Amino acid sequence: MKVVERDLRAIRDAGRKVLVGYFMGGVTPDWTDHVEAAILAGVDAVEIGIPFSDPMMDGIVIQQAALRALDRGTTVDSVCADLERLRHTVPLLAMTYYNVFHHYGLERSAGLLATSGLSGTIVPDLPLEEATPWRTACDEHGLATVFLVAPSTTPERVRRLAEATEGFAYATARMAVTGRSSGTGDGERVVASIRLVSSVPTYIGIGITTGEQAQAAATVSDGVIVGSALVQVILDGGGPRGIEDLVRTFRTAIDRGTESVA
Amino acid sequence: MKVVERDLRAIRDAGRKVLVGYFMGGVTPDWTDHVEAAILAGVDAVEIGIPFSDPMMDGIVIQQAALRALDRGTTVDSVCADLERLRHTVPLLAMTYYNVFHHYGLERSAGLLATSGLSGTIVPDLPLEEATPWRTACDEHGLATVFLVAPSTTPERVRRLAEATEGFAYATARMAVTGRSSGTGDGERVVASIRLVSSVPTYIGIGITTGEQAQAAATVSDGVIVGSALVQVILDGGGPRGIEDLVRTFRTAIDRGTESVA
Amino acid sequence: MTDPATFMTAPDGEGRFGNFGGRFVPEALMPACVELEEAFRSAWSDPTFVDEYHRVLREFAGRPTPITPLERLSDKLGVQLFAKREDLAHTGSHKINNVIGQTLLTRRMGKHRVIAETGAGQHGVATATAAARLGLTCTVYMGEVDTVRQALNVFRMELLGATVVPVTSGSKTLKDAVNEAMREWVTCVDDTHYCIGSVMGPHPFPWMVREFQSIIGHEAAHQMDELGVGTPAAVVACVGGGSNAAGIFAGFANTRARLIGVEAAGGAAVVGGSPGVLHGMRSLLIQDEFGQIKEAHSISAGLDYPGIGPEHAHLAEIGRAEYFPIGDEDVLDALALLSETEGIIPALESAHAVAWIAREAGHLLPTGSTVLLNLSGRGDKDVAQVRAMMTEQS
Amino acid sequence: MTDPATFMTAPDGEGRFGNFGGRFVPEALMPACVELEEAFRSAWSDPTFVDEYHRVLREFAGRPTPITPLERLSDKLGVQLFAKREDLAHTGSHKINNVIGQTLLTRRMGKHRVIAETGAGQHGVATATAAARLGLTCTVYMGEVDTVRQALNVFRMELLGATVVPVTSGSKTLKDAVNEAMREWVTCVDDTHYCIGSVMGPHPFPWMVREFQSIIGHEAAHQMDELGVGTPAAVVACVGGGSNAAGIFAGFANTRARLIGVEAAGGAAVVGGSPGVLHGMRSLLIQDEFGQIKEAHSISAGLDYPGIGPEHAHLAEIGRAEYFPIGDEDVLDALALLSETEGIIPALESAHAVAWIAREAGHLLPTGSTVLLNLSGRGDKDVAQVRAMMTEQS
Ligand SMILES: Cc1ncc(COP(=O)(O)O)c(C=O)c1O
Ligand SMILES: Cc1ncc(COP(=O)(O)O)c(C=O)c1O
Repeated sequence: MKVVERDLRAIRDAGRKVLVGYFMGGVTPDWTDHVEAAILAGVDAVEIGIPFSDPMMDGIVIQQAALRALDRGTTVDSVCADLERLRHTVPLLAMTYYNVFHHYGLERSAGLLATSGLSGTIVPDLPLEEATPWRTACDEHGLATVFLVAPSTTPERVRRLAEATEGFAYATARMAVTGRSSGTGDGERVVASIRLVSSVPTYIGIGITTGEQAQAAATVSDGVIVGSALVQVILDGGGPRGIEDLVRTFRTAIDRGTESVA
Repeated sequence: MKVVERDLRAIRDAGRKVLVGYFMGGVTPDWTDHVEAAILAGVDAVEIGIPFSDPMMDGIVIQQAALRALDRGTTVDSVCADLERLRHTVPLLAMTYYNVFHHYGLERSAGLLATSGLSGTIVPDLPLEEATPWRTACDEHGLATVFLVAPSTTPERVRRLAEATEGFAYATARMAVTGRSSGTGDGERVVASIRLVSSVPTYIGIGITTGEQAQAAATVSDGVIVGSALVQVILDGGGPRGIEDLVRTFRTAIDRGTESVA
Repeated sequence: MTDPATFMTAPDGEGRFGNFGGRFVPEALMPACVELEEAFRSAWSDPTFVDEYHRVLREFAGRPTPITPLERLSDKLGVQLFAKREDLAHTGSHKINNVIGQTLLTRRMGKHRVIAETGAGQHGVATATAAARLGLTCTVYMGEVDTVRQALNVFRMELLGATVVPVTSGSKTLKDAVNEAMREWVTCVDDTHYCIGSVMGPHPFPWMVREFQSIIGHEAAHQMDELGVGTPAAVVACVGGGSNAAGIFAGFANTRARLIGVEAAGGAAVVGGSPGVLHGMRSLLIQDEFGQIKEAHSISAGLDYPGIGPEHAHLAEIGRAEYFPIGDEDVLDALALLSETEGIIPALESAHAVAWIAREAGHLLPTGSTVLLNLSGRGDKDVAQVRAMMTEQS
Repeated sequence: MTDPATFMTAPDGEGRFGNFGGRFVPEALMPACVELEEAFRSAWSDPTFVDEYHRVLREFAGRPTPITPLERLSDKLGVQLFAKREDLAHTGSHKINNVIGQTLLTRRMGKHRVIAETGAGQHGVATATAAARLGLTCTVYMGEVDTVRQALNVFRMELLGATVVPVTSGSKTLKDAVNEAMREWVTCVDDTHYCIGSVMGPHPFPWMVREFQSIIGHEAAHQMDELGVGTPAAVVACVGGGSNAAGIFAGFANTRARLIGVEAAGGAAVVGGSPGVLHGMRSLLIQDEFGQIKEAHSISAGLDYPGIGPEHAHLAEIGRAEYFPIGDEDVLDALALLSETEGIIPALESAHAVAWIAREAGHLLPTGSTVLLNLSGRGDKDVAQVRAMMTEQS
């Protein structure tokens, strides 16, 4: 079990729901300030997006952020370099599409990510069946590889994915790309299917845009992942302050949910 | 032998070359004045065009005249009515396309033409093989039917055409529609081919636009037919005076030719 | 009606189909018409020629074209509908059948140049195509108005190496292009063949073009048998000059099939015309009370002809074929109907036949009866026009 | 080179052709890809399905398409040139073969809707066509830039009953249309099949599309035998995603014929690309030094794709097929050449293959050798563009 998963399990064991925030690396010159603000406001882990030209799993918000970051000349190297100035206390996971690592070199990518303080990766177009080379590289550098489980995933695949995923299992709430529709959708069902076969922490993502949704999702899972809602604030020029406010809303909502259950 | 042919043969017998002028009926309100001017200036016979929408054998000049005449509402009836006011001493021949008579009725057309003082017809899209009904109608009313002989006509057809034609044989100087090119072209050869088999008066037409050409053509035939050159004067607004001048040029030219030969 | 075995045979010695046809051309063209008739008779009875004609149709033009059972439209209309797919022939319509025959004949006659008239450009493109294949020089006469409306087809012909001459006389449209081509033919008849685009003009054209198009009907009759359907109750084709109709009728003339020609209402020579003489033939024409030829007006340029082939006039007169007009307004609907139910966008011309079938299914076409539609061409050439008209409507 | 009998077989269990292929899709789509693979395997070994596929190709799409000996061009170039005439297939290109297969499969899977991506609109029109024939709902994703450039094709699809969705993300062209179609597929994968337009995408698409297109090669091999020519020395096809090339190569992979793929110079994934992962597959892609996908740029929209099907990447790697780029400047000349010597206006895509043959006749193609050109589509769709470019040039 990799470090990140031990940490995340520990949070669950402490009875606290996990809030994961997504940020696009390089989208603004001061993008790491947003990440810091989010950490300050209470996220438990951060996904760091590395922009890709063809983000097949992302809706319009993250697409725009990627485009903006690319226009600014953002690369794996630049994101990792920026991370040097980020003071962080929570796990960071790189999120991008496989071609970015494939092109940079798997071994080289994993090494760079690890030395830059990242502890895992999420690659939405890299399904289990194709993941072996990347997992091997990640293993070598202690990086966790997170897998997604979808509402359409068959029980037999849920078992294999739950077994393979490291850090947590990413339960996608709906059959949609990021930032498309909102609500907790099939999240509960997906989480249940994972819990049936594994004890890995399981967070609901895709479509969580309001505190209420986050609260509802957290109630039936170990945590929630918020992406487009945060990125939208940045695209709208909200700044670290805007991020702080929004993260606090989510934090409060899921904590309240826990209390009410407890 | 119909009257018109007897008259035309008589001219030849008198050693004089025939000048035939073409005029489009109805092209201007005073179109018969042009015809009178031409007669005054020395034409021996006149072709009276009855306008048709699709003049397949005519070039741009006569097409334009036809269009103008049609726009003025010209019909078989109106042309014949106009002819009532024409004082004339020379044979008049109607020239048009077959559909005009076909539609008006063959019998009815021939009757009207005859009572309007015409003595023959030239229908360029009515070849010998198709002409029997029209010739029958014409015969009934004493109208001559003139046939054309082309440079492409085979000797065997020349024989049949020369036999069938009445009034004169129309020897086309070139493989072209009216008003296209100028010069005497193959006229001499066509005339020779007709003379080989018949004594019918033979005139060269199609492409005679200058006095010199007329003179050359008349030298090798019994006369010339001038069409587009005259019609052009009218389209240009030349008036009866312009026609008189031009006809005189042709007249002089072909008479001079005769003298020089004589 | 006479014995069915006697329909659509060769015309008589004067090139007449009953009271229609003949050869009303200037004397200058008579020898060429006679020569052409002889050349065609000789070629058409020469297995070498006929084999090559069939080989080129097969290897170059994509024949046989299939018959498509129109299953969804059949369900919708309550008749059993089949389409003969001339839209799949090279250049997009049946026009190619004729020009392949005529260009091969041109070469056989030792001529090295063809001229042609065209309206919207379909026949012009087909002629330029067949000429390019044989290396013949090609000049196409096209009304000036049409060269502007159909600038892309002008360019297509030019790409194919043809020269396009805008015709500025008369109404500057198809019938004037025919006049002009005839006028030009007079000047170059020695080395040039006039490749007429439909079953019209002086003898032997109406007969020859029908023969070259009858491949449609012969194939179709055979294919309907192969499909196990046999002779359809009705064979329906649009009629401009009438070549695609004549082509498919030829395969069914001596059967019990009803033969239906669909004319554009604005150019309906059978329903709205009267006998007359134009472009070398006696036929039915739209003309005014003085015998002046009227311009045809139709949504589809290919049906914008004020006459009809003489054999059709004859088939109408003796009652062997029936002709009906369809108005522009029904044509767009029919085009959309076939497109969305069958995945075939028909030419506006062919859409006339579709429109008639859609209207008469359950009426003149009894429910359950089998109907063979001649889909004479594809609609790609018309899409811009249809789009403009539909946008206007809505 | 390994034993010739082993080329172009099915991919391995992971959907790989050597080092290329695979299935790089979001987890949400994995079950659909697996289901599709199973459905395809089952259908493709079911004679009822295969028979219907062949029947529809024959009765609806106009197959077999002929092989045309290009006699005049052969004389000019000094090679013996034959063209497989996919331009004569319904909708004007080989694209119809694939969509007929996929729509029949859609129905067999009990789905009633298809989505598709399209660049210039050829695959979109083909999909809309096949969907209309079966009464399937159809949505086509098309880059916004392309919807403007190809407004007529948008209208064509709409006529066929399809909905066209302009894609405003990324470069707003073909590759973004693929992304968007994938994104949409995620949301409706239950009742909707994604009808991919070339031998690309995640397994089983590259294999399935190749199988549906291999009719081209199988027909061609048979026809070349029938013509008495036998196996040509070279088989030449243009390559965008690579479906027409894969289709014709499939008939000759296990012969001595050289297999030549011609790419647009501005989108040459084999010559100018490197291995990468995009649109569900590992293949050769044009990308920058950071693995960002570049936009392809070609005169022909159908070759404007920054990748190539994985099987081609494999064939290139093992040397069984060779790939060459052709620049835009040579394409117009080739289009004009084929038009005026043979009476066939090729699609700009296909003109790339013509251009390569014209350039290499007497060089890479020895004088006198037999060459089979896959004429993947007709040029009608391109005439307006070609006209504008030629006018500009002169
Ligand atoms: C597709 C199509 N159908 C029909 C016609 C009408 O000609 P015809 O009546 O000679 O078949 C044309 C003429 O251009 C055409 O293009
Ligand atoms: C005529 C034609 N040829 C070729 C192509 C390229 O596709 P592929 O490489 O899949 O055959 C296209 C794509 O639109 C096309 O329309």
